[in-house]
This record gives sequence, structure tokens and C-alpha cells, in this order.
Amino acid sequence: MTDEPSILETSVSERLAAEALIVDVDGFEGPLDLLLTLSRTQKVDLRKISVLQLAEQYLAFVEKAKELRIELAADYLVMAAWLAFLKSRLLLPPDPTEEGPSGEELAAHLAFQLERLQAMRDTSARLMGRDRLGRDFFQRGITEDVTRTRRVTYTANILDLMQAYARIRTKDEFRPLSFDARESILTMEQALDRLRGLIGFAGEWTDIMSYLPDDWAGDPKRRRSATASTFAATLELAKEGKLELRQAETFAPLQMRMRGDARDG
Amino acid sequence: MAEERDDDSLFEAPPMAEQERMVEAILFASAEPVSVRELTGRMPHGSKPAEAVTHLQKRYEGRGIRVVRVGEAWAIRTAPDLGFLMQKETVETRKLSRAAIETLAIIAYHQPVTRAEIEEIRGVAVSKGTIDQLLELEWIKLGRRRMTPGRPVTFIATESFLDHFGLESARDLPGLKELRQAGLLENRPPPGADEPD
Amino acid sequence: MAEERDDDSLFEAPPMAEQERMVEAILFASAEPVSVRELTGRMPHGSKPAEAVTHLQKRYEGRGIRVVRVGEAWAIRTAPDLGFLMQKETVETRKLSRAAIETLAIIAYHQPVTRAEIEEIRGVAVSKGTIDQLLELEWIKLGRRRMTPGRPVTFIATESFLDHFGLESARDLPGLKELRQAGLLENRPPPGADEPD
Repeated sequence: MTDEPSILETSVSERLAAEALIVDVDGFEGPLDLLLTLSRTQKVDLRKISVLQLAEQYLAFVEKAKELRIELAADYLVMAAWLAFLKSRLLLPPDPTEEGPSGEELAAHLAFQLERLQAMRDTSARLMGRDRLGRDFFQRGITEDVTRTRRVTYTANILDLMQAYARIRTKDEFRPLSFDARESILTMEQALDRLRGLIGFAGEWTDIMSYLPDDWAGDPKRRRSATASTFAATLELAKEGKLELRQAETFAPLQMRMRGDARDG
Repeated sequence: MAEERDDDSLFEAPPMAEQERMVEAILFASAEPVSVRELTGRMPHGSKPAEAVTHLQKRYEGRGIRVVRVGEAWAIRTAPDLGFLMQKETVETRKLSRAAIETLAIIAYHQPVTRAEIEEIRGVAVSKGTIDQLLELEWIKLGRRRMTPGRPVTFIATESFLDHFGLESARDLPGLKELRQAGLLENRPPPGADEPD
Repeated sequence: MAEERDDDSLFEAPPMAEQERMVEAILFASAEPVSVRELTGRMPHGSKPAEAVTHLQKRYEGRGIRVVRVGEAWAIRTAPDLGFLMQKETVETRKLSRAAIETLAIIAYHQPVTRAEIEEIRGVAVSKGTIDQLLELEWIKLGRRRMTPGRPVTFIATESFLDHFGLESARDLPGLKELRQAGLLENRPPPGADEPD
């Protein structure tokens, strides 16, 4: 019993405070926040805090919560287990064979974390207490002063962009992002092979569309691919001097025929 | 604020120079011209806004902005001879369409990417207008041609894109897992609930 | 471009007093801060807006409106001591949760900072919606990815953040120097941990 004096010797007011804390348990934002609140009862600068005493305060709090059948979230219990470990490290003489950081190092880091959290709390209060735009100082009330040119510009922010991407990708989540639609693509090599075989028959000007493979002329997707690759293939053959191409006007049908010298010879 | 009125300064108006400052701030921040009556209502008791506004008007003579009377009210306006500088202020901003933002997202995440690949990922055709719009906004540009048959052009995101979206580089865009952690994958509207492309 | 050399006077920058007027008009007409780069783009060739704006700032000292620096940009804002006159213009901002305020402060003081680091400092997971809310307010944005395993995304504070809190730059954050000297902005890994992340 005497080895836990700090719990038994707490005054009535401190016990009341502890109970008030328990009622408030939902108000804490995690174990570190709870530790910071508990540390205030020591009424010293955070740099001079007794981590041992703080560990005991925390463990007493968790004990009390158990008595009152208040369920604490797992991370509070994880912290309790860690503090119990820390406490034993701090109380027992250091074991030179033991690996890892010493109790003092761990305690110092905890004190650092508390001090850092407190510092961020203080600065956030200072920040929010500053003169603020729209509350203490103001921007120009009318922005459109001179109406001269009207230019439409489009805008989007990073959230829109990420949401759009997420929307597309979750829709596709179970579909691999590979090109599985190969069966509706006629490659240029295929078209070239085909045309080389047929070119000898093109003595007269003929619409190149008539050279599409039969089974590629129906389905629009296949037709589009076949048209593109066939056209590319005719360009390739024209470059090789095997055929001539002509078009009466923009968007008119493209016609091809065997080159004259090839025809004659 | 209320405590300031407790002593005998209660009925003493602030000095004219101070009143002038007040009129200046009010006219600046108001969305509409402000009448003398409204100024009187907003300024400390005993103030003479009509006088203050005249001083202010004089002070701004020849400056880049002027104090002008608009009917019964007062406003601050830019000097008319500087109107040529203001052309940028009359820009109308519109939200980018869903088709455009999705196309842009795909280009940003997958660049360099061809139009066929964009269509593959989106699962719908990408209209020429969409690509043109993004090109015009200078958020995308043409990249190297893909060394595949037909040598299709690819699209990549531009510096202006990074600028506009406040990114240092396109690699800084968060991945799907990070998007999920940020809760951005949940507000997904049900399919078909949105406007068509 | 080459033709500019043909007639010197044609492209001579306006006198500094005139440039000051121009900067005054441009800053005045825009609700958002205007960067020096944009000023340069809008003013006649050869103008020195950075110099003009400094003159202008001096001119407005002690007035009801002030010329303030916001990061790399400049803006005109009403003097904070006159806020009491502006009830009508006050914009009701959504109240930020304590978690959001602390997260914002951590990002501002520790930037660039990863989500894991924010959680390490607060000792609790960053709840869903907190980062979202700050992004939506445009007070934070994505920074460069951290070059550590997993290449986590980082967050940094924006120009709007500076504007909202009346800060000239992130270096002017209150207490920054003291915090740094006290070592409280260091990313100190827990003893015995190999990898901070």
C-alpha cells in the first residue's frame, strides 16, 4: 500500500477533480490530451514536470474509469500499458544488459511531446486571436468596378480534381487499366499487309473506304479503327511510290490507285 | 466596445482626421455606395460624415482612386483614366464541366496519355471541345507522340496547371489510397445523378 | 518585341508617381491580393510595381485603409482598429473545430508537414473532414511529397491563410522564433524508433 502514496494521499478536491475528468472523458482528444490536462494539476512548467508522477496520475485515472465502468477507447489503454512500463523502468535501477532506450530517455520524449502539443495549442489560440479578414479588417466590397471586356474563364480547385479522379477510378476499381479492347483495333501493320495484297487490283481511282475488311465495316468502333489504319497504310504506300492518293475537296472521299509506272510495268 | 462610451467622451465626436479615416474604411469595404445618413448611423455619435467625406474627396484628388457621389450616396472608384488597367477585373468565372475536370484529372495522373487512353479510362468518348477547352486554358499541352502505329499525340499537364492547382509537381497529387484516407472517395454521387457530359 | 527599340519614348515607363496611381487603382479594384508579377503584366512596359507599391504603402500609413503585403502579393485592407464600424460587412465564418484549428496551426508552423506528423504531434488520428475543411477554406494546400519511404503527401499553408490572419509571410507567424529556439518545431522521433514514419 505504501508504495502507492500518491494515489491514496490525494486530497478530496483532487479526487473530485479526477471524477470530473472522468465525466468528461469524451471531451479528451486522445491520451496525449488527457496527459496534458492531468499535467496541469502539477502546477509546474512542463519542462519541470514529473513524468513519474504524471504516469501515476494517468494510471489512477484509468483505474477510476474502470471502477466507474466507463469504457475507455483502446488507445487510452495502450497508453496506460506503456506508462506502466515506463514507470517500472523509471523506478527500477537500469539493467545494463537491456536493449533499447532508458526510462529517462522515454520520459524526456514524453515531456517533449506534451510541451510541443501545449505549444501548438497556445499558438493556435494566438493565431485565432489575431485580427482577421472579414472580422477585424476588410477587403474591397465592390470588386467589379470597370465593366469593359468580358472574358469567360473556367475554374476548378484541387478538390474537384481529386474527386473527379476518385470518381472515375472507383468506378473502374475492379477493371485493370490495361488495354483489353485490342480486338476492336486494326493495327497499321495489318492494314498494310492487306493493302499490299490488294493494290494490284487498283488500276482505277477507287474510294479507300472500299478496302476496309468486310468484318470491320459494321461496328462503329471497329470501323473507325480500320479507317484510320487503312488511311495510314495508304500514306505509307504512297510514300513508297506504290500508289497515288487524291481528294476532290475537303471531306470528299479519298481515292487511291496504283502508281502509273507500276500500272504500266 | 461598450465601455468606451462610459465616460464623458460619450458625446464627444472623434477628431475630424479620425472621422475621415472611418469614412474611408466604410466606403472601401461597402458593396454599395453609402449615404450620409447611413454613415451617420454607423459612426460614433456627433460625427459629421458629410464634412469628413468632403475632406476625403479632396485628399484623393489626382490619385488612382477617387471619392465620387452616386445619387445621394458616396463611393470610392478607380480613376477613369486608369480604366485600361482594369480589364482583367471583369473576368467571368465558371466552374469547369464534369467531362473537362475528369479529362484533366486523367491527364494529370496518367500523363503522357493519348486521347484513346483517356476514353479507355473514362469509359466514354472525349469530345474535341473538351480537349480544346483544356488546351485553351493552358492546363494541358501536347506531349511527345506515342511511338505506336499511327503515332498518336499525347497530352501532358502544364506549368499553369500546377500553378492553378497549387501543386509543386504532378507527382504531388495524392494517390487513390490517400484520397480514400482523406474521405474523398465517399461523397460519390450515385451513377447517373449528374449532368451528362 | 524587336520593334520596341524603334521608338524609345513610346515604351518609356510612366513616372513613378503615375505608377503609384496605377498600383493604387489595381490593388483597390481587386478583393484578392495581386502579385507583383501580375502588376508587372498589367502595367505599362518598364514599370517597377515593387517600388511603386512601397511608396504607396508609406502613403497610406495611418489611414483608414492600408496597403499590406500578403506573401508575394499586395492588397488593400481596412485598418483593424476600425473593425467596429463594419458589423455590416462581417462575414460569418463557419466555426472551426478545435481539431481543425490545431491542425491548421501545426501545418502553418511545421510546414511542410505530413499527415502522420500531424497525428504524432496531436497524439490522435486526424479525423476525416478536418483536412478537407482546411483545403476547402483554401488555407492549406498540398506541398511537395516527402522523400521518405511511401513518399507521403505534405501540407503547407496558403496565401489566403496569410491574408486571412493578416500575416505578411509564414515567417511572421507569432512566436515562430521562440518555438524554433525551444526546439519545439523539430521532428524528433521517439527514442528507439528507427523510422519516424
